[in-house]
Amino acid sequence: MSSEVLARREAVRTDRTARFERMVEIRALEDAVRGLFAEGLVHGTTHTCQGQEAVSVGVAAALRPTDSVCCTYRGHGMGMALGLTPQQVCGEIMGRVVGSIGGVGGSMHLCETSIGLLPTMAIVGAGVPVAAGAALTAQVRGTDDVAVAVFGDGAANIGAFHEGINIASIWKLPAIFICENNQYGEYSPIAATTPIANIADRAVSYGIPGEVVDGQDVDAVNAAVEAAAARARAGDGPSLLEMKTYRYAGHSRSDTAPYRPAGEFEKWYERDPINTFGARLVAEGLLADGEPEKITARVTEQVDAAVAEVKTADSPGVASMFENVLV
Amino acid sequence: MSSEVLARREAVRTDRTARFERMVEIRALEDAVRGLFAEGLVHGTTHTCQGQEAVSVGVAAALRPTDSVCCTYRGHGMGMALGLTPQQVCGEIMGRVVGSIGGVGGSMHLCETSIGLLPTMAIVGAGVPVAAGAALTAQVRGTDDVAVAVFGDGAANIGAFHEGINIASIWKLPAIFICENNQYGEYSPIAATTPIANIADRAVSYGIPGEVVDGQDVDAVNAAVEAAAARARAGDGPSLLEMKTYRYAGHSRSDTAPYRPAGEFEKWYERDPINTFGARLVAEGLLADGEPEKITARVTEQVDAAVAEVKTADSPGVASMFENVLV
Amino acid sequence: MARMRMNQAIAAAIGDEMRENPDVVTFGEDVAVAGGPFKTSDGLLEEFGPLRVRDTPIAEMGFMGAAVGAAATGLRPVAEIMFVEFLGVALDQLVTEAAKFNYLSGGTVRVPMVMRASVGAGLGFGCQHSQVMESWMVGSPGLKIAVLSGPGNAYGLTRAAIRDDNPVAVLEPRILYAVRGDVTTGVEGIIPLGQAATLASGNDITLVSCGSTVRTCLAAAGEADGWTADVIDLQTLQPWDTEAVLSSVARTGRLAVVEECPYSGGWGADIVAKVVSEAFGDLSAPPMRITAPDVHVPFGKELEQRYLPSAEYVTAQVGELLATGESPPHWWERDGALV
Amino acid sequence: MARMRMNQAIAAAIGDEMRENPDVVTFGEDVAVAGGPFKTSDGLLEEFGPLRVRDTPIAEMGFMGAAVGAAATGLRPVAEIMFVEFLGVALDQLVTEAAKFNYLSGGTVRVPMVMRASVGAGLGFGCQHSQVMESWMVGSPGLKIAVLSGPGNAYGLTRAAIRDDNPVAVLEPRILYAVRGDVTTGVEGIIPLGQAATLASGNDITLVSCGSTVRTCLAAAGEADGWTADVIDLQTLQPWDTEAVLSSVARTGRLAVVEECPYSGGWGADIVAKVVSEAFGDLSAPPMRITAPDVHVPFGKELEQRYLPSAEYVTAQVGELLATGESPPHWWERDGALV
Ligand SMILES: Cc1ncc(C[n+]2csc(CCOP(=O)(O)OP(=O)(O)O)c2C)c(N)n1
Ligand SMILES: Cc1ncc(C[n+]2csc(CCOP(=O)(O)OP(=O)(O)O)c2C)c(N)n1
Ligand SMILES: [Mg+2]
Ligand SMILES: [Mg+2]
Repeated sequence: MSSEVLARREAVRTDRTARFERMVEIRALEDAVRGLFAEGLVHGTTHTCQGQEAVSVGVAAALRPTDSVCCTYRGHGMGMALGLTPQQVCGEIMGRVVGSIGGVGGSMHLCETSIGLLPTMAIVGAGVPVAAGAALTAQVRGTDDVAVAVFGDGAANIGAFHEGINIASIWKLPAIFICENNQYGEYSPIAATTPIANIADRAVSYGIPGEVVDGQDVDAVNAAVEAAAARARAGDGPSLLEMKTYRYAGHSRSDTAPYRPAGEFEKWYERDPINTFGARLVAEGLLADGEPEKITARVTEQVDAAVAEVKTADSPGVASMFENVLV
Repeated sequence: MSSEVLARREAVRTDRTARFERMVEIRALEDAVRGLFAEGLVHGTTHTCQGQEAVSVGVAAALRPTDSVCCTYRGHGMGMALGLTPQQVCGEIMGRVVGSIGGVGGSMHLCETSIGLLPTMAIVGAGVPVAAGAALTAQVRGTDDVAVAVFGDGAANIGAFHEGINIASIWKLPAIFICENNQYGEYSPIAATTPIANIADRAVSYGIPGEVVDGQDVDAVNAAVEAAAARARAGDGPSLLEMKTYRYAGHSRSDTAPYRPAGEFEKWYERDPINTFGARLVAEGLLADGEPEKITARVTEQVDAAVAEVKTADSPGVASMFENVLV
Repeated sequence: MARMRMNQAIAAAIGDEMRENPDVVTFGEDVAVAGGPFKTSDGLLEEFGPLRVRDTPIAEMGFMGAAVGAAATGLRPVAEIMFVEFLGVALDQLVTEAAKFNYLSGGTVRVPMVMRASVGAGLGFGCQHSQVMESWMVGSPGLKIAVLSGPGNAYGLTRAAIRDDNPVAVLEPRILYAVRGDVTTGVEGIIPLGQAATLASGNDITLVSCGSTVRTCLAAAGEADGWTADVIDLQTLQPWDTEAVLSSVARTGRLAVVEECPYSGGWGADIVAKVVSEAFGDLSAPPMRITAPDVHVPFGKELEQRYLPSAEYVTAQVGELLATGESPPHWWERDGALV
Repeated sequence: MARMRMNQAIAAAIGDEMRENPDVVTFGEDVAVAGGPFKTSDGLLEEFGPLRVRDTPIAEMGFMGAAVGAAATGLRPVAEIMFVEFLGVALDQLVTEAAKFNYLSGGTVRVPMVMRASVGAGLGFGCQHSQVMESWMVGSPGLKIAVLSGPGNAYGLTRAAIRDDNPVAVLEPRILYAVRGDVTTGVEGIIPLGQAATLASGNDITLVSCGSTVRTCLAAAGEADGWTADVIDLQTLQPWDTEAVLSSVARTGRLAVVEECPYSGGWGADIVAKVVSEAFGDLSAPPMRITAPDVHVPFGKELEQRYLPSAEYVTAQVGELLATGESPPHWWERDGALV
């Protein structure tokens, strides 16, 4: 598994077509996951990221495998962008031993240290200071690794955001704070909870660069994260990047997003990150006409096969709950 | 006691000479308190506010008795500015029944609801959201009261600061957040913990006005708080005011402030809030030449007498620890 | 009397208090427009308006603090913590501020706030969203803690909590939100804090339960063969009804405390310690604790069910205690349990 | 062997670990330049430099989180919480992140961090700065908890905590920082976590203590007239040394747990509950808890001394238990106690 994961990690780093494929793969898996839940095949809850694929993949493309990433319960996309396989993600969601952490965590809990993915955290904001800590390791050891926290717009209102970024700034840590502004925290639109238009403006409070980025454009995301990473690796400290994006599905499995104004989804869908990037690759001549659709069909089939395979995988035994409690 | 406290409350609100006297009184009490500790006459610790008197008195002068104030362990000055008597403060510090809460709290814990002083909190930052809550009461009840949180520069780095101000902003609460920037959090100079020069700039994060105020000038403090209060009472939401001031003494009883650069204290002392205000009142003709000195002598004597009286007061009995645990 | 789900009973309780007292307000994440993530405040915004029913930012420290300040100045806020684990970012306001303000004001400031939180396992939320964490609150003087066990006491305890002049934590087993039951509404439905309910009577053992383990104990007692039990629902965990437990144990001579949480640090230890100190002579068998193991709440339906004490397990443990006169090993201590 | 104060022993332990392992770093508020508010890191900045010894902003959630992230990626951070109450703003990182990361990584991520915190009453810091709050941590699977009782074990337990691959909370009774004692330095001074120390041997009762109550119990046993006691210092509260306690009780037949914290929710209840379940037949008297009352820690020297269990009080309670065979009432339950 690990060599496959590393190869997938590398592909996204080096190949823009692979980035397109990965975005398609994420979308396909997330769609399949919502389907599994709808069918009642899975216990618990899930938080999918359709519409936000460009952020995950653009971030992953800009990072090295030795960099660390802290992300949230809405982590399937980020995990797969970094290299997790559909099996690992779906396996965890379905509670099977093939899951990323052996099926004892569920949808909110993925981890794969070989590609820098720290345990994903289900507590809003928690990853912000944790990423500062991972950056501290790089600074103390004198490596040029960076650490990244990916979190939502809603998380920008919690104390851990404030404390974690402030510490990273005062210690000039090689960290990048990436706010994935998908316009909603659960069922609340950002304007109901956040009194300013751009979370990037909060960088002022910490004396660090803050930038609004088009989160629907994987190239733009990639460029912004690369610049922030270069700055961090050079010892110039952290940055705050706000990726403007949109959550196509509801907050979690049970949410049909009735609170969304009519036409909002459609407006965002016009700039669907997969469609626009596919078109761009065609325009640039990197993909032939019609190839995006073919890739989509192929990748979706592969994902569906992976999901089918997971359905037949073993569940962890009783002993597993006693493992990894204390080292 | 209560009518005396209310009269003291009113004096500061209406009379600039009384403000001068109160600042002198605070200074005298704080000096006496450090003396009591040095003599070993008191249990525990204490945090005094010499040098910051203009902030306490300027704030109190701008507020009404029905407004609420949340402040910290460094609360003797704020308490007395609002109307607490030297006996109440010293009594609490010495653990006597004449203390503000009966002597069961100690130096960090004062309270007097008749003048709007909520329990002072010994947890850094805790008062920020609590003040938002007090402001919520005013908003829900439709009164035009305001709620004020007074906290230090160090508190501006803690999560409660961020969360509390953000909530106050999104709910447009009638709150005023007053950061008493005395240049240090315990033994750390602000630059060691805070990556920006002005905490007032953090107002940007919350879409509210932020203003730097000369905390050594009681008139300036008063004017700034009055403006913020007017705004709040008009329903226009909270403000963040940063009072630039200086802590003459160490952080707490045991701290001799060896970390202070040479000359720093002297530089600030040139603009001592009491001396400069005394001189201003003389210049304005409100006080006669030499009167500030006479007031200082008289008030200091009164404070010393109050302290002497407290020394003979009773300590609370064993039963007191069982009181007021549950209502 | 009305038949409703537990989440509806909670909304009804808050609504009835809001109707009677304009000082009652409620807020939390998605409490208003969405009617609560678990629909425990459904309809309140529509009836009482946005001044009294509010959505908050994701800022538990901020809005718990706001509850403290609001309560200290005269309102009666009901603040919702969506999953009790989130108190880990806000505990200070509840335990170190709210619970101490009365004391720290010489008795002049009351903090009549309610912190409601959903708790517990069984729904596949994973180990950061499935605990009860009452241990974070038990042992905090100045705080009361109520635990709901179904629609009936959900209504009665919630209203009592809102009326109480102390800060009260109300823990709501998430798995019971959808359970339907009969609810005595109105003032006569209010259940005083501090009183346990004895839900079944028997002779051989006292089963002490709370929250989600109440129905487990009732089912266990129902399935019992050859023994009968007093089943006590503590309802309030702090202060708990010592009298109800001691008088039952005086009669039955045996005690089993059934808890949802891990063995270490569980509230049941307090019950056992108190009973042995007060009623040692009455005991004909060692008091027993039936709990989850000292592990994280696992994901996966079977694992999670195994983790939680089941009715069958309670029946078996009690049976063994009665048969041997000794405390039986926990399931995970038995040979072959983990294979 | 060296004679030093407990705060010096802690600084020595951190320093020795830092010298041996470049991954060990330490930070907290005023830990570096000032050498720690209680001088528990004196000299470390000078020796190890600002990369490894740091002052933090006042941001417990932030720097505890930084400790989690640093530990998860290879460092061994030692983070200081100045007063344990401040964990109320940061508990999430310790209990819900650090303690669960190993599990949530399928065993691939270790979090070898130490959270040191000063705890306890006796110095007149008032009710928001004088508690022990071990209840916030006991019952958190994945976390170890050590409690210091003097310079000797301060050194040994601190080094063990830093070397442990799990997150470890080290609670340091503030009142003992200035106490001097003999310390075995070097690797042979390391005290394995999970092991109790039996500090006195006797026949009539087992006194279980931890942290500040260790010296209380030793003094009580020293003053005892007509009875002798095993005095056990648990040293590690989670996991605690069941074996040491059970084997002592098997011999003495009696148990008293002496705790600094309030009666409700105290760790002693766990000890009692375990002992009664495992050794009911060995007990010739009810296991007894000696604790503080369920109140806030009062200010004022006399009040605070009265609040804490004293050696004389322990002696008296044990004497009464032995004389009557019954658990005596707590001091605050006796007639006239409160006048
Ligand atoms: C401390 C905390 N509070 C509340 C929650 C419940 N919760 C889970 S996701 C979520 C919304 C988060 O919104 P945002 O940060 O925008 O991320 P998104 O879900 O949109 O990716 C909330 C409130 C939580 N997990 N942790
Ligand atoms: C949450 C929390 N962390 C740490 C402390 C310890 N502490 C007490 S005062 C203080 C310094 C606060 O600095 P600042 O906010 O500037 O206020 P000042 O003391 O200068 O008035 C610290 C760190 C505390 N009381 N609460
Ligand atoms: Mg969002
Ligand atoms: Mg300061």
